[in-house]
Formats: sequence, structure tokens, C-alpha cells
Amino acid sequence: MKMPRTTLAGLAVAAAAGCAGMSDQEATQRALEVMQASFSERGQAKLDRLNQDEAQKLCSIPPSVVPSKEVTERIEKANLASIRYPADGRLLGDWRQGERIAQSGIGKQFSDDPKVASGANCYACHQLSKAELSFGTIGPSLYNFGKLRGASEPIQRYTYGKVYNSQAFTACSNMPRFGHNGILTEQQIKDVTALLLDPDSPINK
Amino acid sequence: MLHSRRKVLKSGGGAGVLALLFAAGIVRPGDVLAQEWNQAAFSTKTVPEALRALGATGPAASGAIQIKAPEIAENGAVVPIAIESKLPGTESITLLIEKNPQPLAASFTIPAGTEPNVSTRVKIGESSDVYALVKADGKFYLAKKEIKITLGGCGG
Amino acid sequence: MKPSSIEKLLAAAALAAAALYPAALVHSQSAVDEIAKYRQQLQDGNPAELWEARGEALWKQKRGPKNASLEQCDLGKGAGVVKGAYAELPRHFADADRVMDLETRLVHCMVTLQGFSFADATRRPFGAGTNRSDFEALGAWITAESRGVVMNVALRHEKEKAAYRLGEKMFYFRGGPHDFACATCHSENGKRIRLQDLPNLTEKTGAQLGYTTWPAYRVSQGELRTFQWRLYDCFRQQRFPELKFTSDASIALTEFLAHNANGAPFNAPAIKR
Amino acid sequence: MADPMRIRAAARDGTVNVRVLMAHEMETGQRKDSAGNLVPAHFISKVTATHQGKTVLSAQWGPAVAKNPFLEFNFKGGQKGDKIVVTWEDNKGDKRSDEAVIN
Repeated sequence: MKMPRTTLAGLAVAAAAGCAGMSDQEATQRALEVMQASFSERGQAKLDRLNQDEAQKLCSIPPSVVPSKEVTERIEKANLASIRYPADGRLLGDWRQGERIAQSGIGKQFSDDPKVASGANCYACHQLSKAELSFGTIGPSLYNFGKLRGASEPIQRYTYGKVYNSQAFTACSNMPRFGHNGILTEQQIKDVTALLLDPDSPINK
Repeated sequence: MLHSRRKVLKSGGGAGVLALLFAAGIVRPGDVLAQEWNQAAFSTKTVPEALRALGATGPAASGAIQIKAPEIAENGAVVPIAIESKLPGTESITLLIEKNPQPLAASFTIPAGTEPNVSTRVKIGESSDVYALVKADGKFYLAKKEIKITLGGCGG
Repeated sequence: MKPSSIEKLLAAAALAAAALYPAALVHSQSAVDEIAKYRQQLQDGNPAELWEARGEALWKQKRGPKNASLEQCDLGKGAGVVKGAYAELPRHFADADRVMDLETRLVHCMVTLQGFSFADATRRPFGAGTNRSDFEALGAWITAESRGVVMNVALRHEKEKAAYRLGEKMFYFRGGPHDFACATCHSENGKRIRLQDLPNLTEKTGAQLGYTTWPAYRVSQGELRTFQWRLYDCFRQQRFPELKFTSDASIALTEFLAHNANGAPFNAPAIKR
Repeated sequence: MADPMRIRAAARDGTVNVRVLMAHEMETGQRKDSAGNLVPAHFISKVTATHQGKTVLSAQWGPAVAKNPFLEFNFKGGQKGDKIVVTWEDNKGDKRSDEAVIN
């Protein structure tokens, strides 16, 4: 299922494994037990956040370990099935709201007020508009995302779907599943989709 | 004399009185710094008001003042700024941050024998021009630099 | 003077400055270079020194129900030996039969030597303004006493090996509404979040860079933060529940990261955004 | 009682470089606490540095100076072994004075 490459961590584990006397499965189980005893619930962050779904379990691996084709397909199929497109059929919201959502990193932390809408924090990991110099590089640059692709219906559906559930298209993606996990509302996902695709959005200038 | 001067400053309070006194050569800014915190100047809301309150009417733009600061600060809570004046007879160095609620940030009196070169760290609320006001040989000079403040970290 | 004339004057000021100091106004440099300059300018004069001074005094001060100082606390190199101790932590302590990081060991000494209850000792793990944390002061001073010492965290004892192994598992553990793991941000080279470089903690260079620069004075908070806080706040932003101070998970992760940093000179307290 | 300052003073070629770190919250008066109440302004407003009784720098600060302030300046005429005294006073009237030997 996994193809381990020799990493420093991998080597150290190989050395330690025998002595610590745990199989990989046992170590995974023991780590979870220790974590369950090491966190306490606070605010909106309850202990059930340590309960992993299938994708989280299968994706708790180093990036050097590539999941098998079978595992990849299983994750993507299940996540694709989770996407709920808007009932009104409209996928593009207001890019100005989308920009605000892209700038905000709050939401779902134990320190956040659950009544305040979450952000998507896109800029933490992606370049978007040219004007914002403070952007991260964990994900690819999205500058000119719509200009390069247009805003045809399939592109709109892909973009909305990718924000809704990134793992429908890339198993074990680093990107949060904003719709699937209830981080963003339907309207917020429309707004972010508009930020990416609207010709007037600063991303496409 | 000293007593009456302080009384004037206290009761007069307003920038206008100070400016008049500066203009008349009765009070030197240095004297004010050594005695009373300049409430009037620190309370002003704009750079022009602050300059007026400091008695800096008609400062001349000067290339002999260098503001050493990063063009982009990773965090506005701590922005290192050094100001160096190459103007002979520099008496004071004052730092103003245009977009801060109260632009006047700090003012340094430079006695003879002290280099006209000070370094400190300030808070800057948002991207802003910063000004260095230097008094040298009784005249005021000004320089500016833009500092961009960025959002950083995980954002939460 | 009217604002408009001030504006003209200020424009003139900028021109004059550009003529004399062209380098100061060159805009072609990338944002990243300018941020590097910002960081460089901060290095000279680290307020962490204020915490170090307080920590040293606190170490020597008689406190607690037993009215004792911490000077007999064994940080792993013998009672009272502080120099170089942090570069070998976490480690297994026979007297407690537990792997302990610095903060956990300090709690142990506060309880055994000074007579504090665990609850009293751990009342304030992290400071906020005038509500200061003893751990941040002690942590600043004790770690400063390892500055320049080469990291040497051994995996000798079975429990040290187990802690490392579990710490690695936790590092890759994805959970919460955002699916984040430590690895999400810290397992590839050359990545950054906003403009902040993210060390790849799964390989030697990154682990060394990351681990040996904590504790740090965080300018964004105006506080000195130790490694326990670093883990606590990473998990907060991972959207996990609240990490318990000196919990086994915190120690296991520290064991994993500290051991990966072996071979590099320890270089903290540092100053960071 | 405020914490001591950290003062470093080093003489080189007749010039003394002085670097000071002060422990102070430097509250702007515009920040709200977790309960939503405005935290009153509390900041160092005046600083003086003296060498052999002579003032070598004086400053007036507003709340825009960063928390745990840093100050650096240079003056001529100091010798190794001389004392330098730095004093600050905040807007609530608290004071702190510390000295360091030039090395």
C-alpha cells in the first residue's frame, strides 16, 4: 500500500522499531490513545476532533509515501460523492466577499467565536491577487486562475467542487475540505469561486 | 523664569502658544523635552497638526536625513527604525507615523557630543509613510519613507 | 501650514532622500529580501534578555511551601547543572521513570523540591502581559545556558525510543475540521505560510533550524515563548482541542523534533515574528 | 516594581555605543481586553541617559513605541569603566533607573 522512501525519520524509526517493540499498527493505535489523554476540549474544539475519518486515517503519512492507486481512487470517489452543488444552480457569488474570505484565517479554533463566520485563509498557502505580497507557497499560485481557464460551466463546477472538497480531485491534498467539513457556507464557497473565476476579480487582472 | 515658563506651558497648553514661544525664541524644544511631556503634540491626529504642535513651521525637505527601516515589516507590532541626520548642529530627531491614530511616536533631544543617530522600535498599525523631523541650527528639516506592513503567520 | 503644502514638501523630501540614498528607495528587491532585512534588524537587541534575567533570579529564589530554590533541580546532567542541559532534553529520568522535556522537569522540581502541588505549579504555563509565566522566564534562562551547545538528544532508554516513535506518528496525524497535521506545513522544503518560512521538520536541516531557535521572543505578542507553547499554538491553529501542558503527547512530539535536530548548535532564545 | 533594564555600553575609538532594553507593556490605550473593555494607556513617556552627571540623550515617547522598548545611540567622551545611568518614567508616574559600566 505504501512505498516508503528513505527519510531521516524513516531511518530513525527503523532503528527504534525493534526496541520499542511495537508494530506500525500498534504504534498508530498507541499514539491515538496518548493524544486522547493529552488534549482537553475547549470551546468549540471537542475531543471528537481526534476521531479520524477514512481519508484522514489513510492520509496520516509522510509526503514521501505515495498511497496506492487503489487507495487514491477510494478516497477521491468517496469525497466526490460528498459534494453538494447549490440548489439554485448558481456557482458564482461576489468576488469582493471572496477576497475577504481569502484573507481571513479565523474559524474553528478553540479561540474563535463560533458565531463569527470562518475565513478560508487562501493567502496563507496561495498567491492570488498581485497586490497582496504576503502569500504562502504550500499550494500553487492561483494568480490568473480564471484568465487561464475561462469560466465555462465545467470550470465553474470544478472550481466550486475543489473548494467544497479538495480530496474529490486529489487524495490526501493538504487543502481543507471547506464545504464537506462545514468550514465555509454555500454562499461563501460561491464567493470564493467568483474570486477565482470572475473576470473583474483582481486575480484575473 | 523656569517656574513661570512651565506655568505658561501648562496653562497655555495648546500648540499655538508653544509655536509662538518657539518662534519668539523664548523656548527651545529641547527645554520642553527635558521638563514636560508634550501632551499637545502627542495628542495630535495628523502629521501637519503634529508639526504645528512641535513648532516645526515650514520644515525643508532634506536628503541629509536617513531613515533606516525595512520597506516591508513582517509585523506592525515591532518595526525597527533608525534615523541618522548628517545636518550640522542637529538638536533633535523626531519620528512621526502618518497612519497611526496619533502620528507623533518619539522625539529625541541630541546634546552636543551625542551622535545624531538614534535607533528604536515602533508599532505601525497599517502600511504608512513615516517622517523624520530634524531640528538643526534652529531650523527644521524633514525626510520620509514608506513602510509596508504585512499580515503574517497562520492568520488566526 | 495647510495639509496640501505639507504634501508637496513631503514629496520633495522623498526626492531628496532618493538622490542621496538611492539604495534606501529601490523597489526592485523582492518582498522576501525586505523581510529578511526586517528580521536582521531585529536580531540586535532581543527582549528575551529581560526574561533570561528574571529566570536566573527565579531559579535561585527560595519559594514554595518548602521555601527552597531550584538550584538543586537535576535537569539531567546532575543536581544544579544548567549549562548544556537543554541540548540533551527531553530525556528519561529514573527518579520519575518518565521521559521529560524542560517544562515537565521544572514542574517535577517545583513539586519535589519546593513543595508546590502540581496544580499550583502549572497554574500559568504561558504569560500574557503582566500575568507572567515562571516557565517562560526559567525557560529563557536555562535554554540560554545551552546556546552554542551541540544538540545531543539520545534515544537510549526504551521509553525515549517509544516517545520518539509516538511523536513521529503524531506529527503525521491528520484530524479536525481542516484535516491538518504538523506535516501539512512542515514536511516539505522551501515552503512558506504567508511570508513566513516553514522549516521541513522531517529532515535534518529543517529540524535543526526549527528546533534550535525556540524559545523565542515573539514580536507579534511581545512575549517569550517556550517549545511547549510552540506545540500548543500549532495545535490550536490545526483546529485540534487544547493541548495539555506537559502532556505525554507534547513530550513525545518534542522528543521526535529535538532528536531530529541533533548535531546542530543550539541557538536560542531567538527573536521571531 | 518594574523589572530592571538591560543596558549594554561599549567604548570604541572614543565613542560609546549604548543599547538599552526596557521591560514595559507600552499599552496604547486602544486595545480591548478579552472582556471587550478598553485597556488604559500605559507607556514610558520620558527617557534620559546620563554619563558622569551629564545628559547624553533625552527622549519623549508616545504609546507607539513597541512593547519592551529598545533604544540605541552613540556619544563621545566616555571611557571604559565609566558609569552610564538610564532612567525612564511612564505616564502613570512609575520610574525606573539602572546603571551600567562602559566596557
